[in-house]
Amino acid sequence: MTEASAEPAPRVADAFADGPALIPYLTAGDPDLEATEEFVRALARGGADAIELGMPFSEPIAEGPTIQNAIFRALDAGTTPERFLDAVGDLDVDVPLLVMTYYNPIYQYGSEDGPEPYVEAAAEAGLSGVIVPDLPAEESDPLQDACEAHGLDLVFVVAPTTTGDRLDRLMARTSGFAYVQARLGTTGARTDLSEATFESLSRLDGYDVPRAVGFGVSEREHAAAIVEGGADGVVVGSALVEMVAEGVEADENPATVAERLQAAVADLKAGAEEGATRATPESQGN
Amino acid sequence: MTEASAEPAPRVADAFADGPALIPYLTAGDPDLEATEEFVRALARGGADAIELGMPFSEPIAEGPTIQNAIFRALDAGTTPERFLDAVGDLDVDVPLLVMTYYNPIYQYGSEDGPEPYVEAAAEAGLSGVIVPDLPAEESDPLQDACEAHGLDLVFVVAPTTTGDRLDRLMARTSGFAYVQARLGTTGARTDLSEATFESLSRLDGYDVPRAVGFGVSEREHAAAIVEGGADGVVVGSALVEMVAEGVEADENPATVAERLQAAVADLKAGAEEGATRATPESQGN
Amino acid sequence: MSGDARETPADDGKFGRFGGQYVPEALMPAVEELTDAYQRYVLDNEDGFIDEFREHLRTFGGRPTPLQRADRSSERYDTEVYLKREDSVHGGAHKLNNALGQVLLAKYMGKERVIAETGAGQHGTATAMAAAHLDMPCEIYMGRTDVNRQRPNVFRMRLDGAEVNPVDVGSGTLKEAINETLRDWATNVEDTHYVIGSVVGPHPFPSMVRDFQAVISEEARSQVQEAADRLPDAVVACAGGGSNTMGSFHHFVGDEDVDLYAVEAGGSGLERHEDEGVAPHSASLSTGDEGVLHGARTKLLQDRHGQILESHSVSAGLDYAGVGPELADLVESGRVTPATVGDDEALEAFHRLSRLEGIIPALETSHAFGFLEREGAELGDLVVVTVSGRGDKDLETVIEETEQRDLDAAPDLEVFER
Amino acid sequence: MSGDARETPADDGKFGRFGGQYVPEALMPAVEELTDAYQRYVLDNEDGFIDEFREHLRTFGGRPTPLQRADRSSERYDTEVYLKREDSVHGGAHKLNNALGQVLLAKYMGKERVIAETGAGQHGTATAMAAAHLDMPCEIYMGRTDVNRQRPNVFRMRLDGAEVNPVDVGSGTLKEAINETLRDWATNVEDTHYVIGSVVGPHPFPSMVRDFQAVISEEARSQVQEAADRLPDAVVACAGGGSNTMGSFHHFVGDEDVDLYAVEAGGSGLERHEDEGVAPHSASLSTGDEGVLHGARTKLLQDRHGQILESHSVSAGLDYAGVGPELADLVESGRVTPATVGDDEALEAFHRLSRLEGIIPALETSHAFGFLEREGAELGDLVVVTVSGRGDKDLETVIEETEQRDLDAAPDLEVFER
Ligand SMILES: Cc1ncc(COP(=O)(O)O)c(C=O)c1O
Ligand SMILES: Cc1ncc(COP(=O)(O)O)c(C=O)c1O
Repeated sequence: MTEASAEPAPRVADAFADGPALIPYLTAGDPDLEATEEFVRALARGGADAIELGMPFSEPIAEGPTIQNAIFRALDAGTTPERFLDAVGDLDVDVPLLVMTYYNPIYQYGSEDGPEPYVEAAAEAGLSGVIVPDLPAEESDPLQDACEAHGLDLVFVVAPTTTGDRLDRLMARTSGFAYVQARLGTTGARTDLSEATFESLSRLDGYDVPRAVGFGVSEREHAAAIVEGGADGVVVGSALVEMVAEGVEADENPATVAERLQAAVADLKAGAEEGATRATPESQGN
Repeated sequence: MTEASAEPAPRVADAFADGPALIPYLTAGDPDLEATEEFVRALARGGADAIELGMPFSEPIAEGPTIQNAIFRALDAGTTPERFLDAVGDLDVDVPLLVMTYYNPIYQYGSEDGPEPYVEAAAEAGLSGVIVPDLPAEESDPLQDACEAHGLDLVFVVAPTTTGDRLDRLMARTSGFAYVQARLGTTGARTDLSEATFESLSRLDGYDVPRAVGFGVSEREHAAAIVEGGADGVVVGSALVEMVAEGVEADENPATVAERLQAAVADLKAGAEEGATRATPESQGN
Repeated sequence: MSGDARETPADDGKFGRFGGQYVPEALMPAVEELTDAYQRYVLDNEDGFIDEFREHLRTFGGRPTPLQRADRSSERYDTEVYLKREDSVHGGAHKLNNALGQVLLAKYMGKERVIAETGAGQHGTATAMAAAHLDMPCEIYMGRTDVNRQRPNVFRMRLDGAEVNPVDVGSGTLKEAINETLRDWATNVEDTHYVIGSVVGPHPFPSMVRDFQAVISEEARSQVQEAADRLPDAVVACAGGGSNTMGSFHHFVGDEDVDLYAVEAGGSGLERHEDEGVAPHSASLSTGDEGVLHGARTKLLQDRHGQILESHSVSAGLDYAGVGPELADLVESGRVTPATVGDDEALEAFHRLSRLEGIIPALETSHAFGFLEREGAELGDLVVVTVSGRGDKDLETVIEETEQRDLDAAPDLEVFER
Repeated sequence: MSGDARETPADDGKFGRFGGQYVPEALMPAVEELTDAYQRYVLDNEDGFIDEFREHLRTFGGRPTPLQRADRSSERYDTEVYLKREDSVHGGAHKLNNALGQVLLAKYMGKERVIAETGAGQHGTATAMAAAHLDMPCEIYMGRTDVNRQRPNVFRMRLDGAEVNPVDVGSGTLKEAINETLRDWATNVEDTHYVIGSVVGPHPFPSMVRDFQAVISEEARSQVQEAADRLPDAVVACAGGGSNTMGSFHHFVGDEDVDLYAVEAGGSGLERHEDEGVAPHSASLSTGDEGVLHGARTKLLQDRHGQILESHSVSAGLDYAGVGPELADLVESGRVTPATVGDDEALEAFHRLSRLEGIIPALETSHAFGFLEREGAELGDLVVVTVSGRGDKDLETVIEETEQRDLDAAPDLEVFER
């Protein structure tokens, strides 16, 4: 399972192969790309089933304050799309990596306009999927074509406001998994779970696509409850980014922060698995 | 000619009886009414033929800065119309005294509206004439009636802009003398004489009323030139008020200031007489 | 088509006992010349003066101004409230109506220069704007105290190319500025027109300024008939010198069923402090007595010796010890009802109108709305209130004054505190 | 009666290559709902929406605004110059046209709350006024830097009852305020309408805001025909996001002989400093390249990685890194000619117009007049320039900026120095 560097990247769906997937998010380049590489390895060691890497964009409209600040740190550290992809290329983890970014940096990449050059480079660097929160299905044909051409998954977000026909269309389009937005609003760790989460999950019951819930998940018990509620995976972002921020604040060694990240992921993963166990007897009991 | 207190006040026209009249102006109550009394006696000693006393009003629209400031000092010292008239009553100079003030304090004086009560009190105090710069002939019937009833002269100002029919009407109305405004604008010492002065004087040639020129006269030579130009008298205000102001500024004894005022008046008077001498041979030479 | 109530005033400019021409002789030929010009150009429309005036009002001034139903106020007071929106005139107040008229008249008269006094700066800016528009050199006199506390308006005048002459005597406010402007006029009367800022001063100013401002009631009267198919029960307007009131009332004076309310500044109380020469209000109609000031016989704030008192109001534009003679007469005859609204009530009304209607009124205007708050439906079923100006000029004053008080209607201003 | 140039934009909100709906999925149902409401109420006048909108524009907003012949400018430039006077709209700028339309639409849609971003505070105050007038709760997002330097506008919003939420991230200016408003919208999309301030953002905003602002050219086109019996040779308007330009141009787009000039802020120079993430100008039409920002594909100021640059202009209202997609397309197709005017020229024009015409323009507007000064009679025999707003809001900025320069047209400001 090591020596992955020259092998083709794993598919995103692999993350959901053995039970519930724990998908951590970190902003790449926060506080610098070297640290990010170290953190990513730690996330993998902690049991992450896939990893989302935020490629920083100056106008992060879908993010709450925690990730906004991480993005500004990453930009200050000189994190460009080229350097980001270089760093991804250096990584040798064996779980699928997804890039989460906004449409403009994808569109601008390379010498010609349009998403194709970026997707090609992303595939070369070993990325398995792309998530673009400001790109709704309606505007996504060019990116989707490029992803298909280069074998990447394009993951769409399903919002609490996504219903009816829209939902059908989105679920038909998303590949890898459906990113289920736990609540309205922006990213950011919350201490409670919203009712909307479970409503969204149940709305998605009939579709044959893995469902990973994100936006606000921060605690082991959240992960458990979400998986128990029917999710196939859990995305955890701000809670982990917050740990990085604390490390930056305290001027800690990246290795120290990496250890904490690893432990946190392990804990969340354990939560997800608990949720799965809780769900199974019940569903068997039905 | 002394012991004037109980005698009837002299008429304003008396001032012009023996050659050119020198008519100084001071603001009453500047810096207080006692000083004013002392100053007035000095003006008389210096050879004044009549004296104008400004009764202070808060809105002195016809005055330049020097007399405005004198008026504000007088008001600050508590100079009311009652106190002003009391002080006039205490004076025992034998030249005619004229009050120069604005219409509102005259109008408000006493228990009923209208100028009558003031004029009555002014006559009792020994004043001989009244000058009201903001009361044109058109609005002056009530005041004129009161003045006639109480034996006071009502002196009108003739401006450089007063011509034609207006001039005829004004010259018919004015009594005592015509106050010839030397130039457009407000009171205030000037170092030159304006052409307008001589034009105004020649406009007034045909009328059988003494003509005293004021507004801006400050030097002996002005007085001479004005009289030479045909005037029957000269009014000097700001130049003398300025001396009072300097005394106030330097915290001088009123007696010291009075001496200077006396000397100044004597000098100006000499100028007026020179002007008369210069004028006579020429007119005789014709 | 009635409403053209009063006849042209008598030639001598007397309104009952009030009015007249109490000016230095040097100015008499000028006021006579002006009276003549007023008759020819303004009353007789000679050389199409009035047509040109109206065209400038329309294209430069932005007239007609709306008559707007104030929905939320109507609800609050349970009566139909209509706003006559003079705040939308160019420059932000009704003042331009008069300034445009007079500067244009000065041109017709062949004058080469206009001068004006200003207190808060509203009339000064209006005159400066009109003078720039009509290419006429312009100087404004303004008390030093006012120059210092009304910086934005001083700047606006300078921008429009006017000279601003600070007046350093006395308390350095409006009264001193008027005195100084009269002195300039007396000095330069031959080529200069004095653009007086309200329905005050010697005849023909009170009549002429009223005629220039009467466009307010001319429009309002036909607009209210169009909107509501009836005349109002009451017209309410704030009064400083009285140009806003006279403008708002003129075409309603003949409509006897329309009540007219002139709201003066009650300041911090209606008393007088004669010893200090101060009245902490500007209620000359309600509390003043007859006297002569700035060219006319009218109602004044004065002490028993006839000295003029320093007046006070939180709104600089109402802060004047006199009032127009025609308004004094209309009050005397009972046709107009005077009322006073104090600083506190005016500030509450400022905040209330801003919040309820999205219209930030001038502090002057706020007095009219303080009166509306007090009387409400007592005023009848349909009330027209003139919004004489917008409040942008007053923001700093309102912040300061609001901080010193505990006002119900004021918003929390804490966002400013960082 | 022509001039109704362009057809209704395609349903997908594309203008050539520009436009679209680049928003988070959570907002897609809202923009779809809004697209539907736009079609029904705005385009089809369902429930008399347009009638009610026009009535509010008239009685609350003070429309129609004048088209004024600028006599002294006409002389100076030896061409007929007409001014479309949006500075006379309630609140002092064209911004209210759009704010009123959107807040009213929010009511028709049953929304319970409106939010808006603001930079200089003009759109924020316009929205706050419209919201107060229509009794709709309102919150405004504004960068902390802007809050601190635009106190009067912050105060005006608070007075009109709006909440003002300072945004502390980034440079604390317009871009951050928009981001934060989008976040609020994504959180509260079900009961909240986002009143966007220009012809930017996802479809239907660019079309809808243009339609609300098109009243400018609708009026101007018939006014110029009435006044001069012909169409203009050129229409000139300043462009930030582009609502003033699109409003001023819309009804002339079909008149092929009428040249249309969109004047952008040239700031202190047209270069880019990618290393610092800064462009010292806001000339996205003239120098930007295609990209996606704030919901639409358009022309942007960005570095080669697609990061948005901090733009700059002495006028806060033009200081934006993007521009409306329809305007980008009209420039692309050659129908609209872009131009840039720098800070210095704009300041000169500010002073010149104030002095020549007695109209103190907004600094944004001054850019259009800087262009007029440069081109003059080259523009043809009859030029319409839109005065998009008044300059009262800019006085402090102008004093500061003028002191730092040696401007020919500026008055001596020495009266301030005591
Ligand atoms: C907005 C406004 N309203 C009212 C006034 C009061 O003046 P007048 O009574 O002459 O209308 C002023 C004076 O500056 C003003 O600016
Ligand atoms: C007066 C004025 N003009 C122009 C603009 C530029 O915006 P837009 O291009 O959307 O009209 C603004 C923006 O605040 C403004 O206030």
